[in-house]
Amino acid sequence: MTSLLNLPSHLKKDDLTALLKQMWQIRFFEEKVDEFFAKGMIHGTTHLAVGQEASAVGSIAVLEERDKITSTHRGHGHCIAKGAEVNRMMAELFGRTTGYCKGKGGSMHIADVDKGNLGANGIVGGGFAIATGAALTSQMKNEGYVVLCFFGDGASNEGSFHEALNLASIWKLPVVFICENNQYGMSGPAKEMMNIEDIAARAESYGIPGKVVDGNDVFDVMNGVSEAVDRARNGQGPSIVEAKTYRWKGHSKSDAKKYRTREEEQEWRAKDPIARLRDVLIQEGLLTDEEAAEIKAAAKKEIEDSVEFSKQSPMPTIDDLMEDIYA
Amino acid sequence: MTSLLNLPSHLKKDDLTALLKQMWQIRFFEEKVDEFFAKGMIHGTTHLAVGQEASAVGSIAVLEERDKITSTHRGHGHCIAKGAEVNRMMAELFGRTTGYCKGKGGSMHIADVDKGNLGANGIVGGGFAIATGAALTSQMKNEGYVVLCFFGDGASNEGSFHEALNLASIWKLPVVFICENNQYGMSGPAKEMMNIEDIAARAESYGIPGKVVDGNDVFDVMNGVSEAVDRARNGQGPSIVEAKTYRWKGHSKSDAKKYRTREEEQEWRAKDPIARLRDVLIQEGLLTDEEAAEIKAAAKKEIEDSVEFSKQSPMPTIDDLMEDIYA
Amino acid sequence: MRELTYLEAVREAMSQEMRQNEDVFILGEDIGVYGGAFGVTRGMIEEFGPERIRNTPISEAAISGTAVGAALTGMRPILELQFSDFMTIAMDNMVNQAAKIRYMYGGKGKVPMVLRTPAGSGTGAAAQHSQSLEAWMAHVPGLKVVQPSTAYDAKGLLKAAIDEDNPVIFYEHKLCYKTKSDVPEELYSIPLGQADIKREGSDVTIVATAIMVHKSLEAAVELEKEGISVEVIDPRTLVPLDTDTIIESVKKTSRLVVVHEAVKRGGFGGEIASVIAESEAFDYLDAPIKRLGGKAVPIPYNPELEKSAIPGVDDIVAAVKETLNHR
Amino acid sequence: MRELTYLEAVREAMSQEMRQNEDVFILGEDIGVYGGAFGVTRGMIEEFGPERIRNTPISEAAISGTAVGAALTGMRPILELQFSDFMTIAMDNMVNQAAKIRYMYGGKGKVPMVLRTPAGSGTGAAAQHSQSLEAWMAHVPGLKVVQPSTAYDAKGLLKAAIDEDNPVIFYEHKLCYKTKSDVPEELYSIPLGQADIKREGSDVTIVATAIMVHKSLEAAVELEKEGISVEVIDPRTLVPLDTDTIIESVKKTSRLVVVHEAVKRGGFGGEIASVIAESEAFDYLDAPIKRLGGKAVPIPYNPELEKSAIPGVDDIVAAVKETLNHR
Ligand SMILES: Cc1ncc(C[n+]2csc(CCOP(=O)(O)OP(=O)(O)O)c2C)c(N)n1
Ligand SMILES: Cc1ncc(C[n+]2csc(CCOP(=O)(O)OP(=O)(O)O)c2C)c(N)n1
Ligand SMILES: [Mg+2]
Ligand SMILES: [Mg+2]
Repeated sequence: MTSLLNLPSHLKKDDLTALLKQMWQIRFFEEKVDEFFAKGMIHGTTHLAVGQEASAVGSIAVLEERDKITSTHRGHGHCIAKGAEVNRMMAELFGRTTGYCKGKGGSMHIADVDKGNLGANGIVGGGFAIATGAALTSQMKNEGYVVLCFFGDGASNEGSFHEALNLASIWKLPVVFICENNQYGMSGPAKEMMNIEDIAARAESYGIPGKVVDGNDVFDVMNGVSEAVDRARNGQGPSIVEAKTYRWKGHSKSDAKKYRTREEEQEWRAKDPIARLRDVLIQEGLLTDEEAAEIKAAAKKEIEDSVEFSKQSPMPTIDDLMEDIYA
Repeated sequence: MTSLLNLPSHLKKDDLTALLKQMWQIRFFEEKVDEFFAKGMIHGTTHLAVGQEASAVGSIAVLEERDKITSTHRGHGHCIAKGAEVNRMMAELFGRTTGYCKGKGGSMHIADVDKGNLGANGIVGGGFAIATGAALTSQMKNEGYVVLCFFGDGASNEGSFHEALNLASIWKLPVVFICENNQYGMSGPAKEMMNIEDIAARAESYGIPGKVVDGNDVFDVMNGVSEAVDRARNGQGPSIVEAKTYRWKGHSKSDAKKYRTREEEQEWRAKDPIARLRDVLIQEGLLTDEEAAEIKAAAKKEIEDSVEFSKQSPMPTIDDLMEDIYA
Repeated sequence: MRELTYLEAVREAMSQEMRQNEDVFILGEDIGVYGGAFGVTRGMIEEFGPERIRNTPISEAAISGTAVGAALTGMRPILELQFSDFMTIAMDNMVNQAAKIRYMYGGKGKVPMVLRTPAGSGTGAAAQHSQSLEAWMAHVPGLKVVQPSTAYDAKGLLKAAIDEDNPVIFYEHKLCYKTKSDVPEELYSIPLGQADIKREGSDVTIVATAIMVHKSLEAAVELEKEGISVEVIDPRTLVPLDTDTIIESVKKTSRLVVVHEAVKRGGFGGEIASVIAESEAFDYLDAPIKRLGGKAVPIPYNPELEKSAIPGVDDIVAAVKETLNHR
Repeated sequence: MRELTYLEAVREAMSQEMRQNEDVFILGEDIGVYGGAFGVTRGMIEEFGPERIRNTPISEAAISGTAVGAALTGMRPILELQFSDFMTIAMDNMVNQAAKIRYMYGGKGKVPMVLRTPAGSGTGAAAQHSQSLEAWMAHVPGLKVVQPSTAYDAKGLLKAAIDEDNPVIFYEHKLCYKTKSDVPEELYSIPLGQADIKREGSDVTIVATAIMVHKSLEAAVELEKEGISVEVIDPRTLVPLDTDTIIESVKKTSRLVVVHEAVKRGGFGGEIASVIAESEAFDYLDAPIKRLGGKAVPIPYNPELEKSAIPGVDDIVAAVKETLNHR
């Protein structure tokens, strides 16, 4: 159960309900996407982070607007938390010109560079060095922003993890590496794919702090990440924050989930980060049942609207094919 | 000063003098090569390990014949220690058909696969995964051999280090990763290129042992490596052994050595691993001055003979160009 | 004869080979109970166990290098790379190690490994998961490059690839996986370097690879209706390339169209076209050689754009007509 | 006008640009006091300091990705890769990130970076340090590819490359470094996509790149003695390729020889030859297009073998004559 101790004291009611709303937006967005894929209404593939909403929302909640993120193949949550318009996200999945990438990128490449979302990435581990480079810009131009780099447990076994963290550490760059350890890669269990319990422990190889947080407790995530962000902003360099969490759904479109048990899935569903947040807020008297229901309904409505928006948006034409490659 | 405590008790006088002889062979081989490069008698480039002889000789001394090694661009020492014929090594540098690679490889690619030297490597970090694969063969075919993978301080910042060590650790492969930390890459000081003191500490990322030894003390190297080799042979998986040492010469052919001080060089020259071994043996009464001088002269003679051998060996012809590519 | 899908044919070749040769094993990401990203190895871990169907961490550099090291020491690994786009990460081991080891070592050592990997667009997976990069590998001496288009070819070529004592890159086109053909039950080998005339004809020669073989055959059926007789040649292996079969065909038809899905600029079509233009067939040509290939853009997500980025049946029909209309 | 070496011209372009644009900086291995593996950046750290001449760890994946991230957020990095052979390690960042980001993101974001790297054989550095791999990058939509052959071109093209808002791969041939030409003191730009006619002639067109431009000019002098007038065209940039200049020349001479050092099989010469064969120039051709390129072997160490692995002046002379003798 989320400890009340973890509830950051400076947060106002509005902030707290905003967190809850965001988490619901993410949940509804992804459930809608799941439905469309199942029905064959969306093309390609997608990776859902249902059950992991707290790590995305909690991490990004402690950022300033000017701060940046790099995301992963499982990036809808990061994207929404960084303030993306769900209309343009959904339109992208529908391959429309109103989508974030004008239909050219799809789920794995949504980005909003101007707003500081440097993009999802189809290459596992592809974000480590890009985030490091973005942090280098901040340092060299004295821009004061911090970069959050999201990555998975599986990604931490890519060489790019090692090289980028080492580089970021020696240059004391303002970047925080957020591991969303959802226990599995595509199917490979983290505990079989590395010989250590906590990915955060790898921080020692780079002489930087590494901290484990409860990835299903949005406040624990916020506390852990905000400490790391402060460090980064103060010129003390990078950190790893590892959020232990779980993805409820399969890895991508088709996944029989043979590599894990239904019991394990149930255990983690019981730790639903959204229910936990709502319950705490109600328990603390910061929210009533009715208010909660309203927020939820509003979130749901936005997602439904995004579907309408997408369906009414135009498809790109052949003329668009050769556009947008060179600046 | 080498501690007598470190002198492995099971070693006989012959073993000990063999170590000394090997170290001298390496030293003379490399000084000869240095001279030839300076005179423009050898083509291409080379990387000398003068001053680092103890880590090569000590590490390989604890191996059984069937064991294997992977080496680096700075590999003459490993090669000699693994029992290579200096004639064929020198002939390779002269680009002759009698060379280990028939003149096709040169200094950076000398190998003797059948004898368990899987080769030098021109790619920094190129040996990590190859060693891991060789260890996998040992495990899958139950061959009982162990693989030593030599690498430099600089190489430990390549992604291949991270990926291979992780893989070797989860599969508990019989491989020992030997870091010859000579304080610099080409020019980059290890202490600026990573945020930690000991590369051995990176072992924690993989849940394996990491140990630091005095790389200029052949016995300390032997003790550290033999423990790791035993572990590997017993199915307990890989380790890192980090030998702290120093290269006396520049990185390669032309190097003004602006990145370090002459004082530092002098400090390390005072720790000459060959003089240390000789002195200990004499001090222990295991060797007389005369015997030492004889061994040294014999080593020198072998190298001089190798030059004659090489000069008299034939050059490859154009007909050889297209040979040896496919098996 | 019994029909199999291309995917089943690949699996069957591996399974039959593994039953008779203990040295053959597979390594790759999620190839165990998950069955691999495309299901090719499904069921194999149940038969062969986790020692021979080795699930790896997400570490393309380590697993490719491990395959090289294992091959060099006596195993015959098959590496499954989840998407051929990730060759970028396995590149150093394939190009700078696997391809060169034997030559650099003067003809000693061999690297009998197969890297199997799905290539191509058509699944909506967008820019980082849809490339056709076989031209890169065909440019590298020391590698062999195979690109089967049918189930029958896939099985026979994979058997030959596994029997090869040299590194082979084996490209499986994703859209071919579900195509079917008659496939003998017993294991058989199709020699690398033998093109196959998929359809005989007299007016024009099409050389096509992978999925473009199927599209060219469709185009040939269309063109036949207009009385145009098309010969369709599938080289099946790019290295070695069976130039004789192509030259003979062009001498017969006097017209050549080369079609591949890979980006036209710098694609292997340029090699095929040039080899013919340089050959004795040049003087038989009645029209410029026509090349069709992908447009010079990353593969877009939107399904219509995606299709238009690569040659379609219509494009092939048009190209053939253009060639025939050249005065 | 003042003469500079090619190496000095590269350095001068960078220095002058850095004086006027704060966003430009260089990162790479040993580029500080060491001056880079070939001495190109020598003296620059003294002028620009370690913030803008950034010595990196040996981490090609991280440094290339960091350059991408920095470029995406407003800097204009120049990355020095010590040898172009190591592109294998930087490949994912260049191909799957730098080249694709803008397109995947639907035309948002840009990656203004230059990756400079020495290529080619002739230094005795053997198989892993002597390749010419520009064909790989020319095949990748989203990149631009530059290959200067003279000091004058190097300075002007590098200026243009730095000004580009897209990723540029800039190949410097090692044997060109010491070649000299007149170079204006002020900074000037040579537009990417403009071939240069290095010598006018009327009997045959040679299209040559990098060091082969020099060899072709030598061959032209030889051939002139026999009354053969050779036009030598240096495309200077492979992407974009100035096909117009080549087509015009071939229409004039009716004969074409394409020469590059890269391995002929799958080299960019196939593209050039095919583009011409497909063009209006086809009907003007009086002989098959002749391609010269490296033999299909890794570059060997022995200097005579090394030379014979790539086209020499004699080979060019012979190819021109063969073309002229075609009846
Ligand atoms: C370089 C690379 N290797 C493999 C893949 C295929 N792949 C996509 S997601 C994934 C699992 C990633 O695991 P993790 O980093 O834990 O993230 P999660 O999917 O659990 O969020 C794999 C193997 C890829 N996209 N890129
Ligand atoms: C992948 C790669 N990057 C860079 C180089 C160039 N290079 C050769 S040796 C070297 C320094 C290696 O340092 P370290 O690993 O400490 O070994 P040492 O030279 O000190 O023995 C460098 C940068 C290379 N050969 N391969
Ligand atoms: Mg995961
Ligand atoms: Mg070193």
